[in-house]
Amino acid sequence: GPKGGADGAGAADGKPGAAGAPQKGGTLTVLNSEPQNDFDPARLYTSGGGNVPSLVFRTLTTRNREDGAAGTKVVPDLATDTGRPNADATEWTYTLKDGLKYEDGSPITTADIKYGIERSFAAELSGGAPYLRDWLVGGESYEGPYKDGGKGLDSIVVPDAKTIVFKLRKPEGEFPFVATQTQFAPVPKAKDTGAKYEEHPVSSGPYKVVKNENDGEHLSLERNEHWDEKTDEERKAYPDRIDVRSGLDSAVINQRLTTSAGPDAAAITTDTNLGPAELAQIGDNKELAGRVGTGHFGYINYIAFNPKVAPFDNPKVRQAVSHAINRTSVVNAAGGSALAEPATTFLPEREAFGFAPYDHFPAGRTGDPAKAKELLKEAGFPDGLTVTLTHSTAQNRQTSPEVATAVQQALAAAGITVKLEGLENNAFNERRWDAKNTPGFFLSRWGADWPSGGPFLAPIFDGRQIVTGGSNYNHAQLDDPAVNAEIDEIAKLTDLAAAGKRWGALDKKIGEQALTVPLFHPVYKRLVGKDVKNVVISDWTGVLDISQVAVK
Amino acid sequence: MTRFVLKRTGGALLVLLALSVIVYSLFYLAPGDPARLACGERCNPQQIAQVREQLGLNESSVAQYLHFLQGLVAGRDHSAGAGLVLHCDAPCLGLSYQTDQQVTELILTRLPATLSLALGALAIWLLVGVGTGLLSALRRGGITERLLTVLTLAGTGTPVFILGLLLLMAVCAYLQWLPFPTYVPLTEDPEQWAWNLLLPWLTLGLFESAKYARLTRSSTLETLAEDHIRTFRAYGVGERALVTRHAVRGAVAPVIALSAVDFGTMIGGAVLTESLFGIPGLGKTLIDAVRVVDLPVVVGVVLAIGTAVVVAGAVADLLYAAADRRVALA
Amino acid sequence: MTQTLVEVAALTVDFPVGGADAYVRAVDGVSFTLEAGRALGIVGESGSGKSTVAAALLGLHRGTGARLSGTVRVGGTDVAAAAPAELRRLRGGTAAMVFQDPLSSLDPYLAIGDQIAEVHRIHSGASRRAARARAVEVLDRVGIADAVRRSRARPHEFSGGMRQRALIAMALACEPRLLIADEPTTALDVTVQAQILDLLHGLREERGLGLLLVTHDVGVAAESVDELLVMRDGSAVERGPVASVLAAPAEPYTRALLAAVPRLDGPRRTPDPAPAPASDGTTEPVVEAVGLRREFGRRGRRVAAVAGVSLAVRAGETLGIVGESGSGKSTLGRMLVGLVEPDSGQVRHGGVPATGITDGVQMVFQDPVSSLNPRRSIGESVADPLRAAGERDEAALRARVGELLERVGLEAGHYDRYPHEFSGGQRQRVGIARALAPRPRLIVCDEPVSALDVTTQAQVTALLAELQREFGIALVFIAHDLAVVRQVSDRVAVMRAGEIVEEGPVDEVYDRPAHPYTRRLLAAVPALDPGLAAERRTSRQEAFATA
Amino acid sequence: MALERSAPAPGAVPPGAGAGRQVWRRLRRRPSAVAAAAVLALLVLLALAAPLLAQLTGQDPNTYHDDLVDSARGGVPTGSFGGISADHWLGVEPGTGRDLFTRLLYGARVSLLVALGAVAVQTFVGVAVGLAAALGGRIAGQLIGRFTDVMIALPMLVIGIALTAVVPPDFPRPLLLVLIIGLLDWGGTARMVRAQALALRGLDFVDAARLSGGGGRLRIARRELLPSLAAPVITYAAIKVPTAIVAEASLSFLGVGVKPPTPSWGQMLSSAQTWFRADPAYVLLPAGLLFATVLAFTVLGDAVRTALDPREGSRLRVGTRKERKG
Ligand SMILES: Nc1ncnc2c1ncn2[C@@H]1O[C@H](COP(=O)(O)OP(=O)(O)OP(=O)(O)O)[C@@H](O)[C@H]1O
Ligand SMILES: Nc1ncnc2c1ncn2[C@@H]1O[C@H](COP(=O)(O)OP(=O)(O)OP(=O)(O)O)[C@@H](O)[C@H]1O
Ligand SMILES: [Mg+2]
Ligand SMILES: [Mg+2]
Repeated sequence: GPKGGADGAGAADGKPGAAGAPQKGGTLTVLNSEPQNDFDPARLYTSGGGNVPSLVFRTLTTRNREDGAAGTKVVPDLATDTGRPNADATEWTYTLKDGLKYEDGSPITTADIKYGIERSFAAELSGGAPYLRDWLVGGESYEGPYKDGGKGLDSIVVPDAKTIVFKLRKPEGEFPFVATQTQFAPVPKAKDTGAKYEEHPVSSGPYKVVKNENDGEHLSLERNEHWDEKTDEERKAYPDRIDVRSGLDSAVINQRLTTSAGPDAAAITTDTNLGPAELAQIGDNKELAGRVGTGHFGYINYIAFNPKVAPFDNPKVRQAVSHAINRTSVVNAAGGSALAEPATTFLPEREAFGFAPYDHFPAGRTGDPAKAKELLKEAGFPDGLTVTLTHSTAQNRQTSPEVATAVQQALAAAGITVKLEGLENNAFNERRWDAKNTPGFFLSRWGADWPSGGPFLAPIFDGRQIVTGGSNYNHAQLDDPAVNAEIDEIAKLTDLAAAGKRWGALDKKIGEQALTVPLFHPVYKRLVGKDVKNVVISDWTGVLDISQVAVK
Repeated sequence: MTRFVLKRTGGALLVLLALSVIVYSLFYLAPGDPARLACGERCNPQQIAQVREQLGLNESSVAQYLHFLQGLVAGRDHSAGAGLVLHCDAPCLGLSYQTDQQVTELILTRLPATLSLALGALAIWLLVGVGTGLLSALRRGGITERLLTVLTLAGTGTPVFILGLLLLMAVCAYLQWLPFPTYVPLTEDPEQWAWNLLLPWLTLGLFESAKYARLTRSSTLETLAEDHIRTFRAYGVGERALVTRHAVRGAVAPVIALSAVDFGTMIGGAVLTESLFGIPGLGKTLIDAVRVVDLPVVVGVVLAIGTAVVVAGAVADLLYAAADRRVALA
Repeated sequence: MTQTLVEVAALTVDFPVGGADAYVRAVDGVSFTLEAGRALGIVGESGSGKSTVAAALLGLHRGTGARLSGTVRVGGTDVAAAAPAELRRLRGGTAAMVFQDPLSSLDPYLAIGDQIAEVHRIHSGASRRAARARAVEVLDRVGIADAVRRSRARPHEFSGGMRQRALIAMALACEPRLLIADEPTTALDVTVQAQILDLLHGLREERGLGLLLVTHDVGVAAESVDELLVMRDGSAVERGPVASVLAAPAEPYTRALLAAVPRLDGPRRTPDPAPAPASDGTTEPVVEAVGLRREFGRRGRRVAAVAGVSLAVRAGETLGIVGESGSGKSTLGRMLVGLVEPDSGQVRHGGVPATGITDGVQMVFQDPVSSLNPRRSIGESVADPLRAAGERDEAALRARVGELLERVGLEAGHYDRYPHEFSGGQRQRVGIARALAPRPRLIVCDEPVSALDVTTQAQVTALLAELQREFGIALVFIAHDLAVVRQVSDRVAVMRAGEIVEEGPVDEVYDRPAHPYTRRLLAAVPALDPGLAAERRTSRQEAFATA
Repeated sequence: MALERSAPAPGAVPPGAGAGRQVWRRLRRRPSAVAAAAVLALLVLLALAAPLLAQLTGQDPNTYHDDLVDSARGGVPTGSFGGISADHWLGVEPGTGRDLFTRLLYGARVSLLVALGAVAVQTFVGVAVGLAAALGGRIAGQLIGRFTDVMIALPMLVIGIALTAVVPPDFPRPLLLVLIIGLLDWGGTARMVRAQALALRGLDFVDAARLSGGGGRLRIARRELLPSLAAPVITYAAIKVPTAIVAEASLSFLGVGVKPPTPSWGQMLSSAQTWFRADPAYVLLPAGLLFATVLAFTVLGDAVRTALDPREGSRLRVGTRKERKG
């Protein structure tokens, strides 16, 4: 079942990190491996507003900044509520709170939000999530404010400076989730410098950028004096300054956090997990274990089949593979039970996603080769068969050689000889996203853009999302009218709990076809410096929430 | 000298041209669609098409290359949105597909870090490598030499990522003699610059020094067998002076030649060290760019490396000619 | 009062060669003594062990694997037993050595002045500046013009003779009590040789410097030493005061040695009855040089090594080229064979303008050490031209190489030996064998016999003459030894500062020198008679004093 | 003549075979060289006999042992010293529990093959190009020099990635690795050889060879220069072995390397790098083997270098310790 955000034993209240009430002040150091190359709200592809960016950009809605499952809720940010839909959820209306200001003291208006969304359509500022383009009326052909001759996008209506209305092509009950994305951050048109905007984006959040060196490699943030904490219930903003250093090796980041010497005592990382070796090293060290937080993110690693390729056109073969899989080996390859939870369902085991348990092709802990052999015989392969498993060579412990060899080993016991085809990561992605040329049997993964079953199941199983010439995620190219219809029906629901139930049922139903073999859901372990307090890790992103931590 | 410079400049242009052509052609072989990578994972086909157009990837490969050359000579304009047209002055290497940064600018901001690293490492391997090489030539056959052999080989035999990590662990985590290195530009604080680069320098320098130690030793022994050494021995010149004053000069040629090569490749190749110590250098930039098929950055960095290789080669030739006057500058 | 400076008793030296326990006996039971301020000359043919004895005095065989027996005492120090520090004091401090191979005996990377200064400082503890000053002083003393500037030059910028003078200067810089000179003037032209010998003589008188002079040139020995030791095959054949040994040699070997010494007044090469096939006089010369010019050095400091030389040599003819060190003889020779490209002018072979290396042209190099690849056996080096000519049959090749080796006075069995196992003279003979191998039309011999003892010298010159007759080879014979040139040449050209100052048939030039420089050269040739030598020396000194 | 008495009788050394035999004899006389050769021979033997030895231990390099690792602690091997047991002589790999002993043996096959092959290619190309640059005349020298510059400046990574798309999947991977590492990383050797050859070129014996060789530059290179270049080239090659092994590892990450589950030392080393505190044995084993290989190569290289020098035995030993001790 869902777990809380913390399992540390060190702190008195059970939360990871230092004990004691959090206080304002001090400098928080962030040690990251990836630099913040994109710092333009239009270009960021984030789940729920990102981490460092969410300190600078406020959006219409935002994620609830709480530990664990509570963190999967959408809450208002700039808006007074999470949005008011019309009857069929094709129109969403938001009203801004009072007293909202930019870092220069000027007021935030809904026109700025509209402009911010519009510029995210510009080819010069590509990179953001696809939803607005797909959902907004006219979005598919809009090319952004630099080419529209000042007309703007008609489906975003701004009746006054406080109100904004979005008109959608079809019902979208989960629009409030999308409104958390940075494209919904206000951008004052007068300050827009196009591609250069990211050098100094105008802050609407508690911090402003005072230094951005080497394209986001070294960022210095200081308090935005015009941010009013009364308008923002989510961001705590305890530290006075935030110093982001990136481009670091992940082993070094974890080592620095472990050592916690000097400024590293007040340091966190927002993009680096503990690896298996580091977990093994922490071992019985109580002090260190007390500084480790655990996070979950809606993510599935699975084996994908392309039923157009023999022998995977035979459901029995796919079922045989499902029965043969040894999830213990796979989990170990992914870093062990602390870093991966074995999965038999496509949806993660979180309520927000609508999780419904099932195990259609039970493999037990270590696989059921006997059952697999039996199915193979039925399928016409009494002497076993030889197949090729395509995987990437990226060192990600997800689609990587480690996992592939674990699969290879398990299937060998069932008489399936697996030849490995390791591709460089780009080549791998091109292959698996190419609808015309998808391999028959490969490792894949999927993460949801917000905690719900929709962004999980729709891209993978909706027949209308099969794309040729673009990125196709419906690997099995399933185009089942019943599934398509059910997806549309659920999308109309604005009652997320009710929607969740139906997503779970849909998952279970699709699972019967054995189009995928769910392998595991990753778990994230995050280490913080020894002076860091108030560590919050929500199940939305699984990442430590930078807006909550204190260093005093 | 002027002739030499002119000739080398001509040669350098040739090298750079060849490099850019090679990288451009390889790029067409490499997997990965830059437009898709720049656009983001979930771009739809129309968006990708827009980005492709924006990046100029619709043109034929030859046209793209010619544009690149045009940019080098005359500069180029790029639309940056918001009615803004960015002018990229010659020599313009284009804009990064991924970050829209001017590549020339990008290289200029990354170069100091890389140079800092490479120069320090050079100093260390010359000092440690040539030093131990000489010492072991002097003590040949003795226990000191065997010890030095094993020590320097341990440096080479340990992959640089393990050597660096071990140093970090020992010095920063375990002994806590130094804070974990963070790159500080020389212009900002020379003292901090040096302290923070100390470990990276040691890592790279020690890794390379075994090569130089062996090379120095063998060339020194070679020279020790020559007749002029006999002259000085017959005048009572001690063994140490024979090695350090006379025999070492025989080792100069290969050491200089190799240092030039290593220094040149280090400009683009010290990736592991750079990422281990978080040095914002060219090597890391290149690797990242290659991974996302960011062609302008790849070409730019490769050209920067090429320039470094050519310059280092020319300097080596000059040094070498100065050290051994029998060699004329070609 | 005299004091024994060197005491050698029953010295025997064996060198290891190749196999496990194979040794070559280079010196076999040699004994002698040398008093302070006296001079002893060791003469003998090439390979007789002279250099080995000289090296033993400084303990240079220690640690090389050579086996020594007998005792060697120098300045009271037992060389075999001395501690390293003591040995270092002895080397250079008590006894200084001038080596046989001038070209390879200096550090190619360091300025000459610095090398001398370094050695001086070790023994005097002088300051850097003082040592440099001393270096310039001694360079000046051995006759290097413009010593201040030249002291900054590196060895390759010096001619062979200048390097040898620099080596002597180095020895002088330490003010040793004993000077061991191994063929110190071999590479020098006669005028400088005379200067050096006078210098050595002066030093001896002035400071009671003991001198051990190793030479194959009996004439040089006659001028400079009090006593003579004749060696052969590693043993001492005869020993006695120089005058008596020269005037009345007791041993037949000594007599033979003396008879072979070329003399200015000795017999001349008989002109060929018919200069081979080309008697009709219409044939082109084998080699012809027209207005050859070659400069060295970078801008500003350019030196014209050869400044407009024209000459021609016909088949079967020998052109001797004499001139002082640095006059451009080697450079000219190299241009004739195509190893050095002229800046202007033209070389023609058989009337055809030649660029680069042409077939049928060979050279014997001045420096026997660097002209042989230390990593290859000498047989292989000699076989090269044969292989290039297409000979594939190993046995035939070996046979032919063996023949050639024997022809130059070596043995066929030396095929697999390496250069370092040979004495200087032996190496030079290998070089001659290599040049002869392809039966060339022209051989340029750059000081081919200056490293050889007189008997071998006679053999080699005779051999060259014989081959020349046999094949009609044209020879260019570069030498500083006027007597040798006279013996072998049909015509002679006298070079000075890159130009030919006088050219003509041998008799004419030697008997009626037209140019004052030629006259000066002839006057500097050492005489075999010590009495006459002393006379000439005083006359030279007087001439110097009055000048 | 003087030598007749004590010179070795002509014919004692068979014609033509003299040099090779002498080198071999000299080599055999050095205990360190013999030891190094023995270590290398042993490694090669172990690599060749890997299947046999695997049978002997009853282990397979690819079989997973999930019961031997602690899944909750990142997959660290249970038991001390990386899980050493009677079955697993050197313990098991973290995460998978695969037998380390057999993996190291099988890894040796790939690593030694690739490293030696690549270094051989590098040395061959480097020497050829270096000599050509030194002897080929001005213009050729310039061109070759610039070509070398181009090759040095081309990052192996860029080529590696491009190749992943071009090379057919069934092209033998070790050969591919040998070619990539060998053909891209010869710049150092070439530059060094050129520098040395230029210095040698000025010596009289090269001039003499030019006069007698009929102008054949190849012959001069081979006969006159190569023997003197052997020393630095051999020294350098010995030291390039670990670089090649590590290069193999980094190429494997790009998908150009050997295919998993085939082990190689390079791969083992790089996946082991984070483990050296939690499971030191995992790092130390491949690192130790690599080190032993490098050490053996270097010692042997040194020995060959001196044995190749005909002057050794007399001049090289001048003034060694013996002399200092008097
Ligand atoms: N290192 C060595 N190894 C083997 N044999 C040697 C070595 N040095 C000298 N010899 C041999 O010892 C003998 C004496 O050599 P040495 O150099 O003393 O002769 P030399 O009288 O000085 O001759 P030259 O007048 O030609 O210089 C020669 O036969 C030579 O081949
Ligand atoms: N490679 C060179 N570089 C610079 N100067 C040179 C070079 N070769 C010769 N010279 C200079 O040219 C002049 C003539 O030298 P060369 O060797 O031809 O004289 P030589 O007559 O053969 O003298 P010796 O009898 O001493 O051998 C000398 O001043 C010498 O310093
Ligand atoms: Mg001698
Ligand atoms: Mg000369």
